[in-house]
Amino acid sequence: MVPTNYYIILSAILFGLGVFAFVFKRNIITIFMSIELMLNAVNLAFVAFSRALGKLDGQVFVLFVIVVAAAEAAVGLGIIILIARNRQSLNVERVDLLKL
Amino acid sequence: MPAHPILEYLWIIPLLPLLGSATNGLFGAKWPNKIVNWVALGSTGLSFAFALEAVREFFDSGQVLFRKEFFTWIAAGNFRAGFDLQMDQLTVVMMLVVTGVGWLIHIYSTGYMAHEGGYYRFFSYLNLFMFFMLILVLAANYVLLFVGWEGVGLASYLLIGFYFLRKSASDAGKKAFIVNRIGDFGFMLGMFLLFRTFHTLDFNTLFDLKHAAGWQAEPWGQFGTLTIACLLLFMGACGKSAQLPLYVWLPDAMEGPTPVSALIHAATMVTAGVYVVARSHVLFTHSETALVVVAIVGCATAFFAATIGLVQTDIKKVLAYSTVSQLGYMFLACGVGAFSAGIFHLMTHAFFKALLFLAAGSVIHAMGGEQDMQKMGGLSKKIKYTYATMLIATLAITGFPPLAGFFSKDAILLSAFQIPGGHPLYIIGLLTALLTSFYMFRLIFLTFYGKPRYDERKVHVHESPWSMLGPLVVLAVLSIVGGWVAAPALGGGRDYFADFLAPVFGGHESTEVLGEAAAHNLELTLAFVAVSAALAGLGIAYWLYLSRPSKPEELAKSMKGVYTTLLNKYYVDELYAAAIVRPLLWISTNVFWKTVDVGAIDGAVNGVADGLTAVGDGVRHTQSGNTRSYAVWVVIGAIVIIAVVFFWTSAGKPVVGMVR
Amino acid sequence: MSTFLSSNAELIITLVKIALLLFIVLTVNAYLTWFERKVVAHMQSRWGPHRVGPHGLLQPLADGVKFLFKEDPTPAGVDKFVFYLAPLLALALAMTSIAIIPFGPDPIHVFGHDVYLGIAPPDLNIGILALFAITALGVYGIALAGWSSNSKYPLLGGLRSSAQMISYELALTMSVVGVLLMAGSFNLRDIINAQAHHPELGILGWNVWPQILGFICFFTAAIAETNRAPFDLPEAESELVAGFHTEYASFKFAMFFIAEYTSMITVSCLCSIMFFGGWLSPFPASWTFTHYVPSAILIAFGLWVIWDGIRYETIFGRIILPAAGTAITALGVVFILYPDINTFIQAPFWLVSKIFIFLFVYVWMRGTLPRFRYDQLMAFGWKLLLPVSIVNVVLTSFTILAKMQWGAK
Amino acid sequence: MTAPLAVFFVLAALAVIGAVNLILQKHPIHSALSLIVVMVALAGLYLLMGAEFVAAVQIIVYGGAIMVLFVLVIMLLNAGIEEHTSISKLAGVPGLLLVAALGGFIAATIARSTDVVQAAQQTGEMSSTKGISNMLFRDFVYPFELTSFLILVAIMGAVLLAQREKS
Repeated sequence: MVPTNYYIILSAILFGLGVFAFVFKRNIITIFMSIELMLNAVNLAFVAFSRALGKLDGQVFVLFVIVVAAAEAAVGLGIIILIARNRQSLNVERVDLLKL
Repeated sequence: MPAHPILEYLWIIPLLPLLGSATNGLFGAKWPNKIVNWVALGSTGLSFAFALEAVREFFDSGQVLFRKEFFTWIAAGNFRAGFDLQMDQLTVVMMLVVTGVGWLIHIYSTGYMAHEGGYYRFFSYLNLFMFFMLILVLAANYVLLFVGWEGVGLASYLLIGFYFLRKSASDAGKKAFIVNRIGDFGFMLGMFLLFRTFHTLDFNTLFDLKHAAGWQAEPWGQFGTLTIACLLLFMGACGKSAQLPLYVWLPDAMEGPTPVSALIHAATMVTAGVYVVARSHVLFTHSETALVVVAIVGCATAFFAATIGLVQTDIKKVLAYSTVSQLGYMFLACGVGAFSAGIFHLMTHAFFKALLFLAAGSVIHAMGGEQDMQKMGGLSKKIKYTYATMLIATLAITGFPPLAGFFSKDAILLSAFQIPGGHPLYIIGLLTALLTSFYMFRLIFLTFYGKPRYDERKVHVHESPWSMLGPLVVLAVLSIVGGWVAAPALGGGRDYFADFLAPVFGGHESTEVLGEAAAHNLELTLAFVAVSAALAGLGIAYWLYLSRPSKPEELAKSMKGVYTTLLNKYYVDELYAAAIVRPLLWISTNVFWKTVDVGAIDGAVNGVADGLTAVGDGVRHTQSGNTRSYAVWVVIGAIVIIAVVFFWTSAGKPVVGMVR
Repeated sequence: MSTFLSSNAELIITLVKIALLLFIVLTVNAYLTWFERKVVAHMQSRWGPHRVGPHGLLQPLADGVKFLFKEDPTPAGVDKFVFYLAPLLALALAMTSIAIIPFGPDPIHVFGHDVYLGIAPPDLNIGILALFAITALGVYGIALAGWSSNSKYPLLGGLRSSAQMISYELALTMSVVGVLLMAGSFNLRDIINAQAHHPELGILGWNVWPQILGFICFFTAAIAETNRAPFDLPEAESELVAGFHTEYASFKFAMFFIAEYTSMITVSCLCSIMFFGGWLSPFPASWTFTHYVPSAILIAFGLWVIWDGIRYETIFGRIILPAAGTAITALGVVFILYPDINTFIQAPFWLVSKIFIFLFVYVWMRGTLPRFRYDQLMAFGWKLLLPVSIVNVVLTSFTILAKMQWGAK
Repeated sequence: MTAPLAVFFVLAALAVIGAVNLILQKHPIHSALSLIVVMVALAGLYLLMGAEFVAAVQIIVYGGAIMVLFVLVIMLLNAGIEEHTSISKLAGVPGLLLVAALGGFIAATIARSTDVVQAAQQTGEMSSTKGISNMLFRDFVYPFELTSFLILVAIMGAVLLAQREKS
């Protein structure tokens, strides 16, 4: 029987790593992956709490998160493909048309 | 089916013209003139018919005050202003005058305006005026009356500026509107004062209060609540009825089409002031001062306007000043407490002054738009009907027996003579009568006699169509017989008109100071004096303008100062311009516009805008366009949220959220 | 020692089972290649392999040896790690998927332990889901192989295959849903037992009949999922040389090869389990004499092998074939003599025979059908299979609902 | 050191290593692979917690669909080694500090709330796909339908984005 807060700490660590990657990676695709990593960390926390509280809501919510992540991936990757087509670069720092 | 259907549904009488106005205003643009005619004449004629029926029912129900509250319009605290209409003898007179004369003038207009642009617009405005005027006369409380009051002001503004392409016309409209505002300001103050004092503005309750509240009649020189209220109301009346010092708008109002001048600026609207004074006679009779002021103002206006009228050459201007002076007569009557006489003169004046204007319109029509009398002359042969009717009207206004004007003016002069200390008023009134007859006959002689002073090859004088002459004839008949109801008074009999109005004015009429016989003799004498004065005026006019045509110029030269002064209307407009308009203009330009508006308001607005722009310039550097920087911003946001939700605790309990 | 055994019995048994299964599967794979070549050859009126050993029966051995001892070049500029990872991944996942399949209903008693046929615990109640999860991961092997080879053809092959597998996975999953609805469970054993509700029906009680649509969709999608003809575009020799494994040689290539055949076996297992009653006998339960069908078939086959062997041209064949024949016949006889063994082998026998039939169908299709064009493939998957399988789901659920409502207590 | 605990630590280590590797790797495909490792490890953890269905879905959807899409796109765009620019000043040292601060905050939060979680240590009936489906199709049916709508929109958006404008 693994204590719940082990899971929570693990998810926190994963989330922190995700944030780090989110900020410090340059490649759009990798950044997108880091977002997925954060989502996964949150999912882990959900399931852990769902077990701790003996309720299934957490798992159901995880399913929703997964669905949303799938939709997000579809659209996001489409956008990434467009960016790569138009800018010939996947480096976010090269995609700065919004600069003043 | 109630016993008195129209009385029960009194609102239908004002409603019909409103419907007509709406219909014409909304759809008339597309319609041919014929349909517009049908709508306008139909609505007004119907309302005239209903008015007659209402009057019949009123008599049928025994001439008791009929009052009905249809719905509550404003209810605030203990203040209630309802859509209440009432019907009494005074209302009967006014309503019949408005609807009847109004209808005739509508008919006339179909001929007069036939070739004008904006035909439907004209009739839409005219019907609108009818609606508001009927509201005014039928209203059972000051608030509703004020609605009609303002409404007719609006209609008059619209119609004076009917030819809005002419600058003079639109200016005249604005002038009328603004000058009226001054009066309305007083009127509203009066209403507020009344409500504050008596907590009601309903006529019957207000006028019954005098028993309950036990008003003290305020003697001369005492300025109590009533006096103030009366003076304020009278201020409004001055504005609407063109009395000193607010008469200046009426002569300019002649810029409007002639039927408008006839209906609004002669027959009905300008008499609203008189009507209001008469309606609130209860208040006035309780205030000596107010009555005196009314009398003096009326008298002064009458004489003053008459003098100006002597030298005017524009035919409509002459009539305009005569209107002002006749209104002065009416106020004089009210001032001396002879309200019935005032209303009587109001009615007869409505007949013959409307007739005069319409006839003048016919003349102008015949002359192809020429209004200057010096370019007319010798028209009597060419346009007989117009000439005949206009002559009748002139005789009526100058007060030759047995025409309408004779009786009404006689009654006024009599009551002016009778009140203590009224002789000066009487003298001036008499003098005014003389002047009146002089300038009226001057008008007649210049227009219809002597040699033509216009280019006959250019102008083809022609008689107007019957749609215009018909109303003239009808009005002529009325101007003749209009006064006979009061005729028996001369024969020592009764003044049926006064008796008819007695229920309204009750005991407030100035009571006879002399015995019956003496009064009779006095009446005859005064009548004789008045007629002789009129004759004198006629004589002078004949001597000056027919027998010795060169005389007027010499006269004008010999007393140039007076002449020019009169010609320039005593420089009143210039005086107002210098004393009021220019300073106001200067203040609004330099203080309100240049300083307050530009400096303060715009300054504030622009200042805010500039400040925000500056802030934006500063902040916009955070918009680096670099996604990674934005990512860092996201992180910062997350930190803030966590800090707030988890660590911002007060007394151990989290301020936001219910975590732990 | 014995204490160690008794304490970790479960673990040991599982390991043994894994080793056994690996051995069996690999052997079957090897002979599947031989079988395929033979069948296709005969379909094209050729001989197929017949040099190595009688009827070329030792050909697989030779191939294996060749794979092992060939040189294994690693092209320049490949991403080493991924290049080595890909085949491992493919093979591992394929093998793992087999582990989910149960091969028999009732356990054998070994040293007082119930040992079920099949590695996964019998109460694995997400069985089919787990299977799909593993097959879903299977795509990486091919995609990564294609990408890491740093070469055009493999890249195209990899792209194609990953796109194809993603597309057909949907149809695959949806087409199974009908069966799952009828069984009301993810557990493969439950699914089989659900088809045995009416023992008298026998073959008529299987899922094929109500789920015919689902079966067609599933089988088609499964073929595409395993990159087999007519959906073998990723390795289309004629277009892409050899697709994703162009750059692979020797044993890494062999891994892909084995993975492919293993997944073929897995799919055949799934088909027979989910639509053809798994290990259920096609005959009504009351016909007890059908218990002797397996031994009858074995004996017949053995006798034919003997008869064929004695007339074989090579000496080696004349010796080895009759021997094998007699062994098979003996096996059949043993089954007849020992009834309890006979009853036990019923289930595995039927399952295996069904799997064999499906493998034959695989080969048969490859022999006959031409390859799809890529756009045809995608259109077929998205516009035909997926809608049909969804319709199937809807129909099934409505029928079940109707049963719940009226009758069929 | 019971068996589950051991398994947990193995899987957790796997996940963390994968995450760290995601950051360290320069090539997106390696990052993707390490992310797949993380996801599989998480699926294992779900199994350990008895959430079989979620575990299966995790692998099928995340591992089998989403990450495949990622790999596919990386292959399609032939993404090379990540070039190491640092144009954004904010994402430099200050970013590092901020991320550290966020980590610290999260740690503090957990440190404050562990006792609560410890308190709720009773484990409910977890291994029930039936239960999940009941909730999904009874209590959460409207959100469920909404997600279907969301997916539809996502499909349309993806198609719209990916198609080359006809010229």
